[in-house]
Amino acid sequence: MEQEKASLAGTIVAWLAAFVMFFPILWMVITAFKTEEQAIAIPPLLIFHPVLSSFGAALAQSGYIHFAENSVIVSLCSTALAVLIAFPAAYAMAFQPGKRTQDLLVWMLSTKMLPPVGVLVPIYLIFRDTDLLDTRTSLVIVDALINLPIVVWMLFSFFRDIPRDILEAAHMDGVGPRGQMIHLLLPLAAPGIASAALLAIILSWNEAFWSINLTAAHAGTLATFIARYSAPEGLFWAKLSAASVLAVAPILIFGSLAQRRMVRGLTVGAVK
Amino acid sequence: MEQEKASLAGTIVAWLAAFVMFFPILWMVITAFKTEEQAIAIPPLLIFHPVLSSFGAALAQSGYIHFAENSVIVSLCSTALAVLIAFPAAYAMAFQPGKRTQDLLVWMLSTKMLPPVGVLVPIYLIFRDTDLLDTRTSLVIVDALINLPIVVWMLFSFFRDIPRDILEAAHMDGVGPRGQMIHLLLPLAAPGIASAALLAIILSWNEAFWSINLTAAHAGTLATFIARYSAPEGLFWAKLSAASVLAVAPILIFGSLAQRRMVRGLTVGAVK
Amino acid sequence: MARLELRKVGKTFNNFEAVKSVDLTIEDREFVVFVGPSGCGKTTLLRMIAGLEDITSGDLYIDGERANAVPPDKRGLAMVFQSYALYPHMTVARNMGFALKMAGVPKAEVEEKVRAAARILQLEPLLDRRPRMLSGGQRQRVAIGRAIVRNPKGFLFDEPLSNLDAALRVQMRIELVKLHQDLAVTMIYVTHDQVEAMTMADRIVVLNQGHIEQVGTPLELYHQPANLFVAGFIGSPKMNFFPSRAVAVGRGDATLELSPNHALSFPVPSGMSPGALAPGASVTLGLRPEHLFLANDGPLSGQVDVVEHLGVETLAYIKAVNGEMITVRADDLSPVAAGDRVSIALHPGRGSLFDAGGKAIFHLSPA
Amino acid sequence: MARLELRKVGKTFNNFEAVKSVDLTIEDREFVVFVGPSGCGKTTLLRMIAGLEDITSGDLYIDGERANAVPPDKRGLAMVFQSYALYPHMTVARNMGFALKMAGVPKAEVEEKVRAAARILQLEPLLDRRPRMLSGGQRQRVAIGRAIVRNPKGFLFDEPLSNLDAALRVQMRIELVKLHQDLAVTMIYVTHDQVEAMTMADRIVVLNQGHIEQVGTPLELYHQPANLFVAGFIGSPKMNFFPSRAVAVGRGDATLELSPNHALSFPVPSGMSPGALAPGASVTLGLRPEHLFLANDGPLSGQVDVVEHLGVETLAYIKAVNGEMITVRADDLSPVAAGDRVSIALHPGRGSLFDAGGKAIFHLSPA
Repeated sequence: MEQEKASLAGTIVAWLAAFVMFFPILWMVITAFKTEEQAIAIPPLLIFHPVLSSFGAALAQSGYIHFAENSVIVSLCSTALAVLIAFPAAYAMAFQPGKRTQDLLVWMLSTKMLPPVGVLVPIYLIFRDTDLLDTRTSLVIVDALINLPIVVWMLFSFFRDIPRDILEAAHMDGVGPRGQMIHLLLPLAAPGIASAALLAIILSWNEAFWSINLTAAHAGTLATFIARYSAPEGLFWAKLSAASVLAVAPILIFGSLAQRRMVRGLTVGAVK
Repeated sequence: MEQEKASLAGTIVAWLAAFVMFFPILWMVITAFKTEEQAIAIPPLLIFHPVLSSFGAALAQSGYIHFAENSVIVSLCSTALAVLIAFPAAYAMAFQPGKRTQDLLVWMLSTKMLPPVGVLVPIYLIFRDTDLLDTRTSLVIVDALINLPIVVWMLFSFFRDIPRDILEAAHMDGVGPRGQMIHLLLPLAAPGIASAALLAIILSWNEAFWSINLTAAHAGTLATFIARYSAPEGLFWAKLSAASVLAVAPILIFGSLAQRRMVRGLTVGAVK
Repeated sequence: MARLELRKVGKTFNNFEAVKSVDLTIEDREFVVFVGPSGCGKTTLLRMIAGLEDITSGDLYIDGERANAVPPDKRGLAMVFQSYALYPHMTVARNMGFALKMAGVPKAEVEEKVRAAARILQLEPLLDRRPRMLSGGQRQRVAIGRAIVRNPKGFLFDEPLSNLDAALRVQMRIELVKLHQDLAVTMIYVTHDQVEAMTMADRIVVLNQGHIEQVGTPLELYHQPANLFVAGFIGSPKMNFFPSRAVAVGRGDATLELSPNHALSFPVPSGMSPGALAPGASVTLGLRPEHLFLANDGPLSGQVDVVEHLGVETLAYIKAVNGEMITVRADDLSPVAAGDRVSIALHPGRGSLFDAGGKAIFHLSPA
Repeated sequence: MARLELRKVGKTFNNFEAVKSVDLTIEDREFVVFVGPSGCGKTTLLRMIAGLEDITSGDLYIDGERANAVPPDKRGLAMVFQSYALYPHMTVARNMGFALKMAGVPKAEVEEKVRAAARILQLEPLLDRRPRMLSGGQRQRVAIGRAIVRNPKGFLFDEPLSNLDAALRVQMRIELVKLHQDLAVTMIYVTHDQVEAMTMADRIVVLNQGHIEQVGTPLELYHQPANLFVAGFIGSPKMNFFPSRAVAVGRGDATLELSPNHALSFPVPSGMSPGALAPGASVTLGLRPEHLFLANDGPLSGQVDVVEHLGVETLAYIKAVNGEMITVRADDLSPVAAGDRVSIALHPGRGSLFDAGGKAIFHLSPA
């Protein structure tokens, strides 16, 4: 009764918040299908005849395919790199924790607390000196490092959910660390690894700051595609919206396919 | 034996990764204490006489204090707003889950999967039309919405760790939902709430994309302070490094004070 | 005063009938134990009485007043949870006084009541501790203390001893029985452990798949189980069941065929109605391990499979000729050993007979 | 063949001595149970034998060879974990065959061995299921099956039944004893439950605070406990302890003063060495509940506090005149009720006497 009333209020708050967060996306998609005149009409038009002209204009201007290709390659490679480094690191921290394991985890996570803008200068200089500016390699490295703490932390959490008894049973069964990793940890933490990888792919795809600052025409991702979008003349809101939709669409589709699996991995844990 | 060797390797990987992530920060701090000539010397100088001139130059150029003040206000207010909304939402989702609770959580988290650049246009238009461009209010709202899914998810996780029995016992004791929130959930989830709030403050402080795009001179945060930094003439790496150190320093100090409590909250859970 | 009446009380979760139309009256000051296997609905029934679950159908009366819609804290009942459900951030004293404080009772009065309850439960030295600094048994006591402080007219216990070790469980169940004698209030106690039910209850309610199988005193259930379920559930080791066929039914005894060519003569009480046992009927003979003894010459025989020495008694698990396992309780000096071929006799005048549907036909009791 | 010898085996964790210089020999094909309260070091000792913990000091010999540095899988021992520790992503068959597969045994041979073990444990219909689809008892069986398949010379069990309910526990402990008879291998079994120890063991090792209190057969421990700890730990309900003073020691009996003005004459075995019991010594008289009975006229008396009816027997908890609680075991027909004033007599020739340090002076056993 009282209990239910209180949580009804909470539920309403949650749905409202979700809607507010979702609203801009909705508006953007709607705007992309308007003409430039409709886009700036006040009050905003809710009923109109959708046109595709803005998409055509956005695609015509710049190499969408090229940017999309960069996005795919960078997000997949950086994720692979991050998982490859994180797997043994998380294994060591979860199953043979030393006195400094907690410190190490804290340190890794605390690098996430640095404003990226704060380390732009040294990173830029390093890549300039190594001739990696405007290459996919630079973005792969940066994105992998950015996501590494999260991936390590997630894998660590999933590994910690695996009962130690199971590894000890394998030990009694004559299975060494390699066998344990391959035959037990990998399959048991698979949902967790998948979640972590999906998250890393999405974060890397959406990463705009480093893409914009470290790349130019050659290695730019879809994030830079929008950022660099400029209309030759006149009104451009509808075209910009269309360009944004084009940049967002692949990861939105990918994300909506993957989200259940990802969120399940995030909220339920590995072996339950 | 074998077991230990395998995890030694993992531990080394973890420490190496942590060092690589930490290295740019180290370089930046060192560079900030160099002269411009030393900063571009090849090979890089490791031994030199530190100078403070770059800091002086960086502080002289633009209103550091003003930007810092904006950063403090925006990150604190946006965090407060996010926690205030998230608390009842997480309460409802954790203790009176409906059929759609899982969907709601998925939806909230999936808004994090959108590239910010994709919704820049509509957000920009909304704030332009409401005359909120270049105000702290706009940044507070945006940062609160950005952090809301994470805060809701963290609070939800912490609440879920609180045994339902305890709330039922309170119910038997004649304590209603308000009393339960105030006397039980608030104190029991306090470490969790603190963790979530600290994380939100840090994320909000470090947020650069929206600050740069939604603010100008008036409401800019320290992230924009660096982004807008420009040297009047000649070499500027050392000065830029100094400006970056100045922007990062407050949150680094705050973060290092708060990190143990935060990571404990993140890794251990609420009531154990 | 707390007299509870359940009239056709039922509970349905998403089309699953957890409790099916339960009729039960619990008298004031009675100690009633709900016992049954997991999933039998005993905890759901308790939670409906507490008010933590809505009652789907039927009526609950507390002291004559319908209580279906009365909120939990207004029913005058206190609950002790299986997990203890102590407030982890409060001291023992604050845990115990929380309900009173919330109800606006003056601080001095709260303190006095907490102190009084702590005295009963010997918790006085622990009043300033946090729950996590207490042992399992101490937490259990605090949970009971928290209930006592509210001065309820009835206590509801949900498997309160299941997290304690064996020795402490024995001790706590004695303390709970004494507490019941001292406080003189109604207590309802849920457990899956038939030993707890037997040792603590004034009356036991045996539940199975959401309905009541039998209600009775511990010794009634032990000596006169209403059906095979109760007979098998109450008592450890289990009652031996011998599926058999009534070959001939006489005035004072009946002949039961346990397996082809293996008949047994079994006494029949004189008061049995003539139609209750017909020749040719499928029946089950139920004999508890203490209704049997090892003898030089008995109607049953087999080879000893396992012998358990418990000090005060010896249990022999014997594989009968037809492959069935028979449990026999012997005294502590019995020289029986695994592998022995033994012969088993029946103590006269003990045992039960059940019909094909599992319902008891009659019980033989010692005079 | 698996004969284990522990010579002064000890284990220290961060300055905490979990196991203190344990000397123990376990013969081939013996069923030995390590029992003790939590924290007594029993699991640590088992894990050292398994090879999952390093041995800090002392030596472990398996079949005469020093095994301290031998890796766990080379010791020829298989372990069954408390949590079962099944591989959750593998079917029952793959769980059981995993060790052999990893060792490179040909597939057909693995399958055959798995099938053979499954037959013993009646797991054949479950071979294709995943662990999560099994009940607790079935998981337990799979864990045992996984151990059997490796054909070890010894089994190590770490509280394997503690996650099962009471009825299943009784059944599984019989099955384990039968398994031991069938396989004829050494088994070491760790438990905190003295009933499991009593019913399953050939020999019981009672551990307390890292050292061995006593090693013996179940009935030795029950009837001749070496000290107060063992006397109190083995047997349920607990042995009654009467702290007293030896007032006079004669040839055939001694006079014990239980409390001022309350003396008791107690028989002394003729074989006792003269110096073992001196007049004036502080001693503790230990009498199990079945060593006492309710009589019209007995040396002890008190008021019945709680009566537990277990069907086959009745336990009376009696508050003695001096405030101590006395437990008396009576038969199932005893008419005793709470509140009765009763008199308690001693069965002659039963009971134990312990000295001031807790060590047993003598035990009286039935002829």
